[in-house]
Amino acid sequence: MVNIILLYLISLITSIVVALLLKVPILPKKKPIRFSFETSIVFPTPILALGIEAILRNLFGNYIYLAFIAGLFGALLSKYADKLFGEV
Amino acid sequence: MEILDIIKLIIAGIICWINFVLIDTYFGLPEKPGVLGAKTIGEKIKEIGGNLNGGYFMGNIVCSPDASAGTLLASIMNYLMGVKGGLIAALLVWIGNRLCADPGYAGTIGALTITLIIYLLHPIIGAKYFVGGMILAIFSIQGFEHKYASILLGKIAKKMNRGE
Amino acid sequence: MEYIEYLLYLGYVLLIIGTIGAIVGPKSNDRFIRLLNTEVATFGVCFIFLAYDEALALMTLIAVNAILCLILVRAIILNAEYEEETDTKIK
Amino acid sequence: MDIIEGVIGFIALLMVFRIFLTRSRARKLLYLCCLSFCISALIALYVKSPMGGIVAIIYFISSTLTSNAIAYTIEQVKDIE
Amino acid sequence: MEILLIVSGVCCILGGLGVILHTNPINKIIMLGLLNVGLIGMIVSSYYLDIAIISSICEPISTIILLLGYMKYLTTLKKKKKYGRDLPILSK
Repeated sequence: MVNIILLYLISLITSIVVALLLKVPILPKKKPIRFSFETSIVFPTPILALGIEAILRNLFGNYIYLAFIAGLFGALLSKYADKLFGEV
Repeated sequence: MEILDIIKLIIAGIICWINFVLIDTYFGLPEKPGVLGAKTIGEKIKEIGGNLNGGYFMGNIVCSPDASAGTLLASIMNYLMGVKGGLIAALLVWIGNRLCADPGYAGTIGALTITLIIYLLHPIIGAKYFVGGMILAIFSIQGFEHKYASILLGKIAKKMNRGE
Repeated sequence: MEYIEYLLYLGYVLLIIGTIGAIVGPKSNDRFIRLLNTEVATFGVCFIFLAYDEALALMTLIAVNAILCLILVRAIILNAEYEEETDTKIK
Repeated sequence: MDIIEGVIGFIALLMVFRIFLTRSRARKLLYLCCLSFCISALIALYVKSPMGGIVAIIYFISSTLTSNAIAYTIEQVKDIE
Repeated sequence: MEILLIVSGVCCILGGLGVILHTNPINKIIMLGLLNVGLIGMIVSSYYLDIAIISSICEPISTIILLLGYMKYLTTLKKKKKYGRDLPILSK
């Protein structure tokens, strides 16, 4: 049980670190945060990282390096979400 | 045995109803229609005597997947795959929100909160009852009676200072 | 076993309803409404494919149905634009 | 006959009849959205594997896209008529 | 008897009848969506999950094509009715 929580934490931390490297803003700049389409470190990055990590763990089993890969993908997806889904 | 199931179902329905109405109202669904289609439904609900903000709330539920969709899909994935299913559902709901031109806050937060609730209530009420409870909740808002549901939603929106 | 028969009868019923509706349905002289009525027959064929477990045929029919609708709708729109000349000739 | 599937099936049947009977298009959309909720839950309860969950999610998002497009068209057509 | 089977069967029959009986094209398209729901329910009840995914992806595509076609069809009809027989000279 502890192993699973450890995996989640690893993917969370790597996604936050990579997102900081990619200069993703911590909080979206447009003021009514609930209507803004900008991705930020607080909102989509951890959720994407945990989701991708859960998928990878479900497909390939509990490995440490999968958590790192999931964190990386989570940060990349949240950084380039506007190009992927179209800027509104 | 049947009575126990029905009681669990109703309790899960009330929990789901409270969960997704509060999250949707907090994330500003009744304020303005997210998509052009929600305005039509809002005006139509106002025509038959309901509240405009409640109508925008129901229009936003129809047009873009929000906390109600997140709650339902997270409880489905929790029933099928346990806690990690809820996280996968949150990811897929975020992608679905982005496809429907919606910032995605409501759906994802709804999915995470219902995953937390199911994880806490695990031995007492199973995840299967939350699926049925969510259907009862959405039926009470969209399927049963539109006029009074939108008036109720308008009151809740006003109380949380989201609706004018 | 009766599950397969239900599918088959459902496919036949939808086919019959679709064809009759396309020919003598209400307001079916309008081209766009007639196109929508023929869609019901397409779904009837889908049910019959499902009854005979034709997985690949069902998949291709559903995929081609989208493109078929595109072509037919384009034809109806272009016809609606240039229809005005034919009326004057007939008169 | 499980009580949950019975309740969901009853609500789904009620929605199908209400879609067929109501006159105004916007309320048909609301009932269609509720029906889509019910069918997605039924699919997930019928196919008990994770693949069934994925099918339910994809079906639900595509149904929301459909009703979104219909609501947008109703808005556009209202100006023309 | 499986609940999904009963619901999608009733949904197909009512959807098919609805497409024929309703006169307004948008009502017809809503009933077509209902018919598609019944089809997907039947496909899932016979455990063809990949066909269900493809069918549920193709459903919004065909509905959007029909809706866009209907909007364009309506505008051309309205434009023709506004000008009647004698089109403005520029476009003749």
